[in-house]
Amino acid sequence: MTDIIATNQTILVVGGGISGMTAALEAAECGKNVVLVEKNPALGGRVSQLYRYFPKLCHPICGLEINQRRLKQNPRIRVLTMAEVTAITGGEGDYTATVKLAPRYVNENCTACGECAKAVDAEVPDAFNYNLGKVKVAYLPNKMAYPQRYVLDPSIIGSADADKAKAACKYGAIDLDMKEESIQFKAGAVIWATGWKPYDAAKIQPYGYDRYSNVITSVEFERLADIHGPTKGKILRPSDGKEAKNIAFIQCAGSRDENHLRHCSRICCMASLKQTHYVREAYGDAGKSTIYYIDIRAIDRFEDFYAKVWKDPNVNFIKSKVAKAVQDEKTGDVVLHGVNTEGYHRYADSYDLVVLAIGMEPSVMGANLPAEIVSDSSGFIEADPANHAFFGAGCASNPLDVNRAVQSATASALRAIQVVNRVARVEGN
Amino acid sequence: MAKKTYSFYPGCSSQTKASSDNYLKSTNSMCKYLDIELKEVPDWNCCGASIGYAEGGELPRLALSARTIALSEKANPGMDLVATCAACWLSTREAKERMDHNTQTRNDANEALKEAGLVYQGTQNVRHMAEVLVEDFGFDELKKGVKNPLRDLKIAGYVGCQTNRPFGIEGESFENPVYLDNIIEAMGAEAVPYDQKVTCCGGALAFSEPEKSQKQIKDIIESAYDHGAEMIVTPCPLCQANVEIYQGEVNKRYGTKFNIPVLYYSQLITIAYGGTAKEAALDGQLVRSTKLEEIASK
Amino acid sequence: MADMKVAAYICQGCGLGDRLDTAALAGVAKKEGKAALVREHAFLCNAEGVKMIRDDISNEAVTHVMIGACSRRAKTEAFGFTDVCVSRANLREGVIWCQPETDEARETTQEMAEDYIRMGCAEVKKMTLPAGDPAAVTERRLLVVGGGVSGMTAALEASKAGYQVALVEKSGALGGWAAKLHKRTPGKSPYADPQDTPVAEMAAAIEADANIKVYLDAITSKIGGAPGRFEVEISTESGSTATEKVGAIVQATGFSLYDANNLPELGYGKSANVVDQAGLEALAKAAGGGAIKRPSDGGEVKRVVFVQCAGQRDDTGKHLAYCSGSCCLTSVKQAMYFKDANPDIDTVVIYSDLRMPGNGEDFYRSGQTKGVTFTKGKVSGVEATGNQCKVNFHDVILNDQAVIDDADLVVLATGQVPNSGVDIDTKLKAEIAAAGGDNSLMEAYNASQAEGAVKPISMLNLNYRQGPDVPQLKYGFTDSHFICFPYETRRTGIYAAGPVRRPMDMVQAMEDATGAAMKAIQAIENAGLGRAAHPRSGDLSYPIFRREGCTQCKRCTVECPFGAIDEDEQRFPLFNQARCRRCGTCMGACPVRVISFENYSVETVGSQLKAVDVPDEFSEKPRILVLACENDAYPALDMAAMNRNVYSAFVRVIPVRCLGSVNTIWINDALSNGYDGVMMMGCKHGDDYQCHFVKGSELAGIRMSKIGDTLKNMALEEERVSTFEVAITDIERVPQLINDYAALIQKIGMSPMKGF
Amino acid sequence: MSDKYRNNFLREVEEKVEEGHWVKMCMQCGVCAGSCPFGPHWAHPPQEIFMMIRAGKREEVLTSDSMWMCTSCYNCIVRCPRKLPITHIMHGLANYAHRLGIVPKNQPTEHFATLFWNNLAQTGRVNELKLSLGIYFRDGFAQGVKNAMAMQSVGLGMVKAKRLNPMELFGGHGVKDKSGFHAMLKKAREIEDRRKPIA
Repeated sequence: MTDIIATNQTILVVGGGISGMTAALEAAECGKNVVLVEKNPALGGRVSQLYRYFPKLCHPICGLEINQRRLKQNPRIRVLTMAEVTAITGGEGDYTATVKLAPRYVNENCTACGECAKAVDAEVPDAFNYNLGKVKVAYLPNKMAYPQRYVLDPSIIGSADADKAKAACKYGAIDLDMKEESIQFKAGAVIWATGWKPYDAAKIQPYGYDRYSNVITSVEFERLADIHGPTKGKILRPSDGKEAKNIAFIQCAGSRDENHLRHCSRICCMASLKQTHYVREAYGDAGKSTIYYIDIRAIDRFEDFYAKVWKDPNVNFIKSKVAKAVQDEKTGDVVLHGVNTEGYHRYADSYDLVVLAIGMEPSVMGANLPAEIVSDSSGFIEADPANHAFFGAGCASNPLDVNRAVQSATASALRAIQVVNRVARVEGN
Repeated sequence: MAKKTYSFYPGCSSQTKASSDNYLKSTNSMCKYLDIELKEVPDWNCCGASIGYAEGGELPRLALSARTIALSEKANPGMDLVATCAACWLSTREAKERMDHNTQTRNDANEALKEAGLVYQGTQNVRHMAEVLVEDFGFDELKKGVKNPLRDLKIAGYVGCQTNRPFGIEGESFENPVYLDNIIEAMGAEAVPYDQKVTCCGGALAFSEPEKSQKQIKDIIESAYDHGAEMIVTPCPLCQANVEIYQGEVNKRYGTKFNIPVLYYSQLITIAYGGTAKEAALDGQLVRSTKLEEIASK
Repeated sequence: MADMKVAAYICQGCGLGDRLDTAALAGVAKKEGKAALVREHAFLCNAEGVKMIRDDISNEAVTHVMIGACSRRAKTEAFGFTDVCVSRANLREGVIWCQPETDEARETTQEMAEDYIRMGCAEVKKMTLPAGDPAAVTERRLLVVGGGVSGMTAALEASKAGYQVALVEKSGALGGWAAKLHKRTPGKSPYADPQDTPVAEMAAAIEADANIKVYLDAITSKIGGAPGRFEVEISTESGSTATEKVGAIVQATGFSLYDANNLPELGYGKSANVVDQAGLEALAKAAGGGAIKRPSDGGEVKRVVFVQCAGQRDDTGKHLAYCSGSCCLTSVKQAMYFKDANPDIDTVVIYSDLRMPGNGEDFYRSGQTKGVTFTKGKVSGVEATGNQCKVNFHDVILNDQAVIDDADLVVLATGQVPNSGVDIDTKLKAEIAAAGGDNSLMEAYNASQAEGAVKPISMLNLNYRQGPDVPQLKYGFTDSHFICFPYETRRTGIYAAGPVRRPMDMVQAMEDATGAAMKAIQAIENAGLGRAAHPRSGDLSYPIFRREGCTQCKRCTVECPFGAIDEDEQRFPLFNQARCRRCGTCMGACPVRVISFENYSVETVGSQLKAVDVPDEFSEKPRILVLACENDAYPALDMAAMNRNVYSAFVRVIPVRCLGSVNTIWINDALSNGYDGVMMMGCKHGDDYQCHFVKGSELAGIRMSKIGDTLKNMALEEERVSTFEVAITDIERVPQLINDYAALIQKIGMSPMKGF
Repeated sequence: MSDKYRNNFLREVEEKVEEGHWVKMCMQCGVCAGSCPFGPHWAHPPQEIFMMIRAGKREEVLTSDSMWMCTSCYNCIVRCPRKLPITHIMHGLANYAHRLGIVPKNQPTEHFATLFWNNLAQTGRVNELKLSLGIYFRDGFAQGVKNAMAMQSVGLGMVKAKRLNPMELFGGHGVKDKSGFHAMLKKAREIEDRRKPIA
């Protein structure tokens, strides 16, 4: 039984992405006790799956390294991975959280030496790479994984691989008898930082994500460009592994569309502008990018980045919502059909690869929130007194870029601190 | 399965010796095998189709559908109103949606209906026969009735527009609906994948803009051929007529040698259920489907 | 502190026992490392191994622990002893995982490991346990500069957390920009209609809040001190002054609207009927919900044209290059002023891109529902025609040169210009250049300071050695450069909030102000404990300065990226620990090496590189010193090793806090001790710098550019000292860099300086 | 004083045209323009027409034959991110232009649509033979015979296939309650004119 020492002065942070880590760290570095709950085996969330950030083109794991170091040396934060909140009861200053812990089958003895992975044979789709590749059934979620500890895929249990893995571990780190457990603990305030998920691209039927292998999403494209990704950073298209040098980016894939997501996801324009840089980085002048857009939303100083990309002769902008994509059965190329609305020009343009700038759907949806939580028409948690000491942070509260998500998370930390400080005053300590 | 009864709206083209006479005949046969009773709406009228707009205007067109529904509600209470023609189904369902969602529209319609001594109540669902097959029977159920599987028959399922958009069959995609392919496969034939499944045949403008709509027809048939189809099957009389009738014209215009049979799902099912060529009204084709006729004669 | 007792622990786990002769390593620790206590362990990081160390600490009075196991980035919690000094010899990632598992490689691999043991022992002996700042104090009170919505939010949120606030507003009333608004854009569902501003409500709340003291018509005429102990002098218009002691500061000085007088081509100043967004708000306020009248003659307004991006997103260099992010929302809101009052009024918004992210889309839809029309176009000019205006524009959808010749009102959506005060970096840059012998920038700067030259007014009036305001980013915004760390500030304890940081709307400003208040409170708490803020959060060490050796060269005061060092009355550097971020740039800058940290000093690193066993020049075993930034290069090396990417066995890697902390003496020592080359790996610098200490890697570059003379004196090739920009993702590039460099060294040959 | 970029025409469309109140909701993404099977034949695709309406280009819109190119395939409707009923708006604009009598001369679809309606309005059901003959003879008798001959193979084929009945020429299908049917249509037209009067 995992024991959690938590009181009404503890802050519960749900979600271990950049928003959740930030909220937890800011509160803890203010002397508060925090329990950080993450459903994946490692912290980092969506941003750890990005290759570069706009507009600096720096690497997300750089900031992740700093946050992990802050975490490692801060005893006030208790991290629970492979954990999901199943219920939250009680009220402001006195919540009780129920958390389900999935078995990792690997205990803290693990040194991340990797012998278990060498020993096993079976592979499963690699969720970290959006299933673009495979991992062994005993795996380290990624090179930056924190906790730096291996995981056994549940499918291994009862198989020969399970025994191989156990035999390979010299340190008694593999525990095949681990069971799912459910724990309860107190918290004075809750920060909900469950982030976002890419909108289900298959639902955008005219673009044929479910029918055409060379139509992929922007998040998948990040993995293709990343040196830690399935193609080791080479931009190869799925159908035939050919180098994709002529790439189209379709904006508002799901966003700003009443058939899909009502809201604008804010980040997609900048993400595509950034990704044109990947194409240039990979292929120089041989790399061509075309962006199909309704409005380019490069807000505030991001405009500089847009202006820079705009000047790039290898990047073409077309004001048009693409009507339809068709993948040629023989060549594998994808033809986009539509009309450039600036002066009315029809096009039927062929590309090696088409990237859907996929919209943000709040992961709040479907989570086990206390019933009364107030959220907006898209499901983002609103700042509303009716939510009491339950605060949305980052992309659970709004479609935000990383910088704004971290601001939001920092703000949510203060809101939580206000509550636990009130509790402290009442409890007189 | 218990007998099913529906209020039936055949539509102008599905009348004796009208352009989809064969659709009517085969539908009746198909329903016989499926133990479906169709109670024709007495004195139903034309739906106005979508092309009626120029002279018709919004409310008169709506009144047409309102009248047919009202008659159905009166004569066949408690039943779903089922149409076989895509245009009939679409116009009628659209009219229903508008009257049900807008009180003024509904009142206006009823004010007009009053002149014919009728009233629209909105008590019936308006459905297409394909919906009945897919939803009230389902592919497994449809499969059960097959006595004469349509082996080695490569068919392009051509869904077209109006049975597919804007309503379509529940749960089907507008871009790649699969229900027709599933019916074809259920009958033992092979549904070939091709990229013109939901392309518009230009039917509404077949008369007024022949060269433009015949370009559509050409693309559809070409793709069907390219993907190895020996036959096209559709749920829409306008598509059927258009794609079948104008092949000669298309051949003249484009120097092609198209000669592909275009049939209704109801004809396929009738044959697969052991019906005769006559029951399936195969003689009603301009381009005869010898292969299907052979199977029928087995 | 008790006498030093060093214990060395050598792990045999993770293959160390198989790949290395750990007994020999233990011998090295004992003989050369002079460890009083040496233990090998099969699995050092497990509970039992850790307990063994713990017991030695309590039973054997061990004060210094050298752990020869995995990277300092692994098992950090297990080996995170806080009551003793700890050094980590990286035998796993640093040796066996980056070396080939072959018999031929065994010898060099073992040598590598032995050197790391020597280095670990040498380092730990030079460390002392940070005692914390005895002078640490804190004031649980914040200063908020600026009484707009951002400032009021910061004050109220801090108060709710139980902190006191002094709120300074230069005007006579609270509210700032928001007080000028008729209505605000909605901040909550359903995002359909303009809302009342929160000004009245917030001002009342502040009035009623005993924790908040408000100074109106006041400015901060002087701010000194540091987090936890800022001394603030507040001067009011009446001439009275007050002093406040606060622990931290939130700067919410807001923005000014870009001056529309710069836009005569858009008719501003030529017709009273051409207004900016502030002008329209004033008209709306005056109308008080009634019909807005035409300014020129009070006539009825029948049609209004909104011109987006007026003087913004400008590529001519004449106006603002950036987008202010909030103007689209504002124009839609203002169009609603008209539509809500009278739907028959035509309102046209001419835009190039509508930028209303998130649920701004709902507000856009709402505007359309109300009949606001939108035209994608570029306005070329606005002419006054009597009481109306003629708007010429290119309709890009219809590709028309279009004209609206009877607009009663034209609203120019001009942008936000931050009220950020003095740009101190011009001076800092000049001084850095001057320190490097280049005086041109300094001359330019002096010219700008000459009599008659217009000087910008400071917002804060800090009495910091490096200038009166917070350093600015591009376009004068006092933002953080870091995407992951928006509140990373270059003036610890001072946090910008609202439009002074970045152009933004009210919703974002309130969120930002809450976050800034959070960081201010955190700074207060850290100051009380003498703890560093991120990135070295929790570090209790701080620069210790040996006054007697100081030559008053000022490099430390000039180069500190965080303005932590002032000068005392005798011109000696005056360290403000609470401002310090522990990067060590001052230590690297000091030519006489009088600056150090208890756990990181010229000695801790110098002793390591001297501890390395350098074979003679005939051994064909060169030694290459790698000084790697602990934030990016070092993790990259670790991850390269996890990938089993092999690199030369001749390198010896020492992690440094920042290249900025690299003192040239280390280079000299390395070369004179016979190293054949020195590689310095730091973060990207320049506009998109990634150095976590802002200037560290850049400064290192500047310093190393001057190492050339030293090399000449030693008659060494200049390639023997090289700096590299390395990113944390360079897991394949870094090994390559090392191997290429090793090959280069092979080519130019062994250093002649060996064995002296 | 020009009407350009005034909302006059937009308002007119909102009042007089079927589903016209949707026009203002268009955000100019152009997905409709790209989705139309007859796209290449449109001088002005729907999204552009919506912009022209906002720009007050009344004559250009109403005398355009673009909206007469609509095949009622509903591609635009199902793809429009703002859920505009574009097909119906196109029909509405065509109908409005027709009522105003400013449709381009000999617009074939207008001619056919009118024939079609009159045909069905007569008996309550469409008489396909009369309808097709109506088309062939639109340009006078001689041309009509030519057209009919050209299509006679098809015609005969249809007759052979029992899908065309020469007897239709005399009477044919129809509703029984003709008077009620006609009264209903008359009333519907009345109400329509009341709601959307042509000035």
